[in-house]
Amino acid sequence: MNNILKAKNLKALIGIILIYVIVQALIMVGIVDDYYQILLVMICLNIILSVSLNLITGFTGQFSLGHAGFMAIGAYVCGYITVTVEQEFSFLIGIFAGAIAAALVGILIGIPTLRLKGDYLAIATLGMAEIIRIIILNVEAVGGASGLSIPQYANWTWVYIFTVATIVLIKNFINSTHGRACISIREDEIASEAMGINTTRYKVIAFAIGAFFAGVAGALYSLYFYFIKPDQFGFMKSIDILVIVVLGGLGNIHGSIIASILLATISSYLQEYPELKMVIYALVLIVIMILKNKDMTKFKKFITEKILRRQTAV
Amino acid sequence: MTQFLQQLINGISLGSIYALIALGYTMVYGIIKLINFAHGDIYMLGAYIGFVCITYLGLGFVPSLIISMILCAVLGILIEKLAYKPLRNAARIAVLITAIGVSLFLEYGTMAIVGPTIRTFPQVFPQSRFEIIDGVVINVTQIYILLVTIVLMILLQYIVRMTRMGKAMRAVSTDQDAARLMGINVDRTISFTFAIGSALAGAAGILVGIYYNSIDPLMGMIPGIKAFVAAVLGGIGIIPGAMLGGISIGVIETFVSGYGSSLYKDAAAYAILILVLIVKPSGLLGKNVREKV
Amino acid sequence: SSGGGNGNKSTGDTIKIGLNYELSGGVAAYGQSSRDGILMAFDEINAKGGVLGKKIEPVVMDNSSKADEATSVTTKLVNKEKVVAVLGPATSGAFKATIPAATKRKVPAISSSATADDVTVDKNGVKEYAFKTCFNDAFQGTSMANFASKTLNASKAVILTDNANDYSKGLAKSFKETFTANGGTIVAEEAFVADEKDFNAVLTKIKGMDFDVIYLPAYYEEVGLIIKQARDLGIDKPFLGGDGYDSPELIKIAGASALNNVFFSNHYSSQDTDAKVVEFVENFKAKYGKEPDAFHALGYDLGYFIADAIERAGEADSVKIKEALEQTKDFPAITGVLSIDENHNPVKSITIIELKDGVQSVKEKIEP
Amino acid sequence: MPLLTVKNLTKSFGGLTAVSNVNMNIEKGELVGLIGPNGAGKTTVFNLLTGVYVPSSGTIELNTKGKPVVLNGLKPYKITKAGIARTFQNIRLFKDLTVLDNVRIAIHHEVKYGLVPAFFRLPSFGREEKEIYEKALKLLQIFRLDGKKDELAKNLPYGEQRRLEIARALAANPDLLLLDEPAAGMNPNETAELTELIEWIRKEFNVTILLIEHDMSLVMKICERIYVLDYGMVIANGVPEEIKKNKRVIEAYLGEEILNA
Amino acid sequence: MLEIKNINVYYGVIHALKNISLKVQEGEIVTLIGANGAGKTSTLRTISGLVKPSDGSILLDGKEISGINAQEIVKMGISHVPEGRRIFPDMTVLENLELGAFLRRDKAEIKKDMEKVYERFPVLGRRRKQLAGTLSGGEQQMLAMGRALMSRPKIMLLDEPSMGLAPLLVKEIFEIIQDINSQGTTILLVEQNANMALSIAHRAYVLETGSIVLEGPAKELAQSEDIKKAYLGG
Ligand SMILES: Nc1ncnc2c1ncn2[C@@H]1O[C@H](COP(=O)(O)OP(=O)(O)OP(=O)(O)O)[C@@H](O)[C@H]1O
Ligand SMILES: Nc1ncnc2c1ncn2[C@@H]1O[C@H](COP(=O)(O)OP(=O)(O)OP(=O)(O)O)[C@@H](O)[C@H]1O
Ligand SMILES: [Mg+2]
Ligand SMILES: [Mg+2]
Repeated sequence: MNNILKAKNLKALIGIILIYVIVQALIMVGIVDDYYQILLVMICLNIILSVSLNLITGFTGQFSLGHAGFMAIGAYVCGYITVTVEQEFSFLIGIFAGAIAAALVGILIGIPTLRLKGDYLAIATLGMAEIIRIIILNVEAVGGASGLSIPQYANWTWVYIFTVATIVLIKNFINSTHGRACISIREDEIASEAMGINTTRYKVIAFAIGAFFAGVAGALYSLYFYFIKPDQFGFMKSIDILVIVVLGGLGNIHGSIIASILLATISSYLQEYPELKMVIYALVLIVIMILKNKDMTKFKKFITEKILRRQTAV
Repeated sequence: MTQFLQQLINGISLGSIYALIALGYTMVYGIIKLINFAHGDIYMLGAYIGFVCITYLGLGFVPSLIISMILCAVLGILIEKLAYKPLRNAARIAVLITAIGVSLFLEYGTMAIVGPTIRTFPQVFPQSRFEIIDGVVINVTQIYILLVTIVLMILLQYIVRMTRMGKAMRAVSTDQDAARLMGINVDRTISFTFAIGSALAGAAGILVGIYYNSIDPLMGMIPGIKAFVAAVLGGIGIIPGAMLGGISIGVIETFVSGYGSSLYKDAAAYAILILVLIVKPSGLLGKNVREKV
Repeated sequence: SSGGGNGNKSTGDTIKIGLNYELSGGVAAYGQSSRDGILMAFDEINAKGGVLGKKIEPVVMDNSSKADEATSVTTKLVNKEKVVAVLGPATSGAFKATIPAATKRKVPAISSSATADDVTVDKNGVKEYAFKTCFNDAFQGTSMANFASKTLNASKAVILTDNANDYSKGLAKSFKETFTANGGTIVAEEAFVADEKDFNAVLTKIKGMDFDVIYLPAYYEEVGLIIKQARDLGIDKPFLGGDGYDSPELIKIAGASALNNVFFSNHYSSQDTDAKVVEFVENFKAKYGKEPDAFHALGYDLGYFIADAIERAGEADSVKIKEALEQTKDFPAITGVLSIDENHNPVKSITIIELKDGVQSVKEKIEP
Repeated sequence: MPLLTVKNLTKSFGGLTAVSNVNMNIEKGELVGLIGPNGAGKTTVFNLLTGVYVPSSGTIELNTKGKPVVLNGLKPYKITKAGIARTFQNIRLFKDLTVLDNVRIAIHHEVKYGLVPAFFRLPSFGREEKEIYEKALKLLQIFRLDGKKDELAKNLPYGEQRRLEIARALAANPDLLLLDEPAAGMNPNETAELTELIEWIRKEFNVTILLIEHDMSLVMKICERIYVLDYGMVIANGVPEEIKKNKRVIEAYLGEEILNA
Repeated sequence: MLEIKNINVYYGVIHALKNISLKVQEGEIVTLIGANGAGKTSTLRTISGLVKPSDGSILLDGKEISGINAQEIVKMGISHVPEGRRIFPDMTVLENLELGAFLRRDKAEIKKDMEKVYERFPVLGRRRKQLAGTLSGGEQQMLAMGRALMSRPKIMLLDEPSMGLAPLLVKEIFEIIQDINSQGTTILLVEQNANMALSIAHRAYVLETGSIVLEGPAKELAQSEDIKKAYLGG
């Protein structure tokens, strides 16, 4: 078993490095220009956000509509530190400070609210994110409504490193006994508790880890896009992340990655159709959701009828 | 004291608007457990339909109201059939995402047709206001809205509790298959629910359009969320809860603005919501059912 | 193509100009209005033969009212579309977020409505490729504060701002500084958040205070509702504001009877009898079927403004255009004659407009 | 000293007293039945023992290592750690997880490695995961489920789901195992098989078992002692022979004397 | 009266019913026995229209009913007491019974039928106003049967009515089934408790992994050694 794991790990490692080398080469020859780099960074940030939300909502089953709130904390704490400290690599301190601050807030808010179920939890987390945003809006030290400008420290390489780290760490977590404990809460909270799992603790852990990486994404966002404003972290941002998670599949990390790429690509194409952009986006969303639900059973039936039958014939 | 009374009136009238929208929200939720994000946008369309009726067709208030309610009901049924029905057996969160899609579609579809700028509603009611006691004023439209909300709440409660259709709705809400076995047409019942919920949104749209006399394609977003919050605060799925939740949010916001800082009124409303949920996890009027094991 | 670079040149038979606007999302109304104004100007210019003998080819993209998308759009416009200038976004935050991308490519970015004082300058000095054609927030706030103290003899003011809006907060800040410097007191600073419709709570609170004027720097959507609701509650003190009031919708929302004792600072008056203004208003109505608001007018001017700079640059070369922009002197816009100062801000006169039963009249004109 | 001592256990829901003044002792190694009419409060007793409900009054003591631990008011997971595991009246497996994972989750509380080794796959992670895997596999082999370890629990036939639920409960290493109607929905043949399995488990795992069941063929055959509940109260307690003949039990529950079950 | 011909049912990839055919004559009690997952519930759900067969036909009094919606099938006289009772827990006993008569408009007759149900199940009569969810298991089973009777069915489909019931109640339920049958309602009964089912049924079918493997008079099957070995624990 261990050997298989290692072979798989090696393959993944080669893949990760290969992607980086290829992109870097394309940047060098100018095929990937500034614009594509922004697109890549957006995709990576969405991956971090959706994978971390997937841990909370997809794996642990806690419906959260407040991910943008954690992102905001990461972005602002990091931005503020980077601007005030102004030393080389202060931005790295900023990223970790932002992530830890987000995780702390996650724990603080998670302990009382995670008793709530389903839609009630969703609305409580939405409220929490709004409270965070409103507080930031009123803190003049970080610019309030007019926003905060930050030197651009992060580049595509940094963002890529953090994205890979996020995916690897969260995957490792999920495939451990702690991850299984989280998943069991999603499956059946009562049974999970009866099997000896401290469900409150694991919900808070999942929430904190999710918040931590949302904080990382927020921090990187502030460092790459060098300008942050409270309204970038509103309710719709949380929804955007949730859309990616559901589109890619709850509890499916690869799905989140693919959906991040897909949605970023779609919306970059749509920039050129300003008037109908959102209408098309909305339609695409509805149609994908319907097809996703519908064709699965048909698809499976197709496989059994066409492929399995063929097997028996052979 | 004068100021306190005036603020109370302000709070109740703002709250009755939230309640009016929350009624439809809660009703749809109560039956199919769907947070219908598009509800706020149907409210917006209700306002636009009313606007067209009054401004371009020159109709009076009552016919405009009826047309708006009917068209919204039809639209509600259509949305349900096209977007939600194919997902009847899907995970609830998937339907939620579809509802968000529908919401965006309505918002930006409307924007593509009428443009993003606001339109102003003509004055249909006389702009009269009473001075109840010295310095405390109340607007006629405010009274209308409050009355309409109360009447609709009672009517809805009657429909759901007393009528045959209401029984069917409740049966469908607990167990669709069992309801089918009773001979209940589940699809029709759900359509009916959407029709009523959307008609309510339409009514709300036109009333609020008249009250504030400015409408725009994104006007449904914030009241939609506030109404949702109100419904949850009162206990989602419970009709009087929507009323209670709506009025509470309105009064909280008003008093926080009036006596504290208006900067934190939304934050205060959310904070109170969270506090209430921590004490009563299923809202003010919600029953605290623990799953029977 | 080479990254970074020495600016973009239009070598074909058209001149590409990028438009990066808020066409969807929360402030789509401002973005779409600006775009309509600009496109109208371009149409007129192209109809008259274009610039340097070439037609202007606008490349319009949507930034969804999001700052990061705005960055991405400008990057796309300067790198992929190779435009020689980017117009927009309309709001200060989004505009700020695009400037580094434009600067890196040496392409000028110009906004006709990003009013924040610091969009074109920061602590490192003037941003080489950023320009704006609208007032600084400070200029409007100061002018109105002086008007309040000197013309209206007010000594006590209430400030009511849109807390989520940096334009509103910027104006309020400078109003407060000047008003208190003039010896006045700020009785209270209240706030609301855009997109609300019910302001009775905060107005009831204000009603109970002792003051001479209310300074309400905000956009007409909220201003209309606030003034209407204030008058309904029995507040009849003067309302003062800025160019955000300038829209034909204001009178429809608030109702003519509420719009008395209202003053605001503006670039021009749409009731102006100046032939150019009259012609613009008429052409606009013919084209779009409605009356223009401030964003339309400012956008329209921006269209001519960039064309003028290209003409003077003598070549559709972004670096040269930037140089020409810096040289702008006494450009005759319909929203007032303007020159560009060393901070890439416009120097133009401000007009104070009074509303009587909703009808505009020029109360004062203040030269910079 | 008994393994489990229940004193004056009471639970009310609003006006209804579902369990009222129940006293119960279970010795180590016993196999005890809990029977009674529908709604008598049997499942509620289980829910009280496992912390799903908090008792209105009374005490529950578990005595595993010579020192009694008071269980009332403890969270379910703590009770599981203290040594009680259960199955549910309506099967509550982790339906969308594999058979293997169902069992591995129940081993969770024995795992010592923390979050950091999990994130970074430190050696302790690998070592312990291997142990968990082997332990789970052994259990599955015992229950003849090892061949299906990678199937989703929901795809197992009903009987195997019941077995998996018991295996999962045993994975939590209990001293006391609570089974709630393990034979429900089984035909007489399957029930007979299950009866044997339960007896065998007791020996093999050295656990004490308390079981609720309406199928008298199973109860009378393997239970050494039986408690009978009616309206939340213990109306009888004794060996099967006594219970079968008890008038009150016959009246309230059995309907007629069962002579040869 | 009810005839099923060669139906097949799939749940996604699972082939749950394979070419099932069976018949129920007027006035009969027919029982369907089989191990867990054999497809008993699926058969009933297919008859009452909750599941659509991929092919085959279902005839009620010679009329094709496969493909018709569940609510229409109720109208035609089939009523289904589902596995797990599926009463409406948040409604009162009375409201549950009213829903049973949802399709009927004859108020007076409904009232009469309701009295009959109360007569047959006196517990329900005493608990009219109680929320159904708070009834005990046996009471809920009675409510489910009473509710099904309210539609005045010609034929009743019962899915494991004795599951989870105390021995006393098991006996009672089977007596009630016989009684309902003797008053003219045809019954198709699915049971795990094969002993009891065979003892009251006229005819029986044995289902194994989706196919019918045996059929015949109930008395005969009860004597069959194979059946005894496989299902009767003997
Ligand atoms: N959470 C709850 N809220 C209200 N009443 C409850 C709750 N849980 C159980 N009850 C009631 O307590 C009583 C005992 O229920 P319990 O489930 O313990 O019965 P039981 O003996 O297990 O019956 P069965 O053999 O039918 O499973 C019943 O009347 C039941 O309705
Ligand atoms: N909704 C469903 N989706 C997928 N598979 C299903 C579904 N319902 C039943 N099945 C499968 O179809 C087969 C037949 O199930 P069915 O419920 O009809 O059996 P049954 O004879 O009633 O069993 P039991 O005695 O357990 O009630 C089983 O393999 C079951 O797992
Ligand atoms: Mg029980
Ligand atoms: Mg079954």
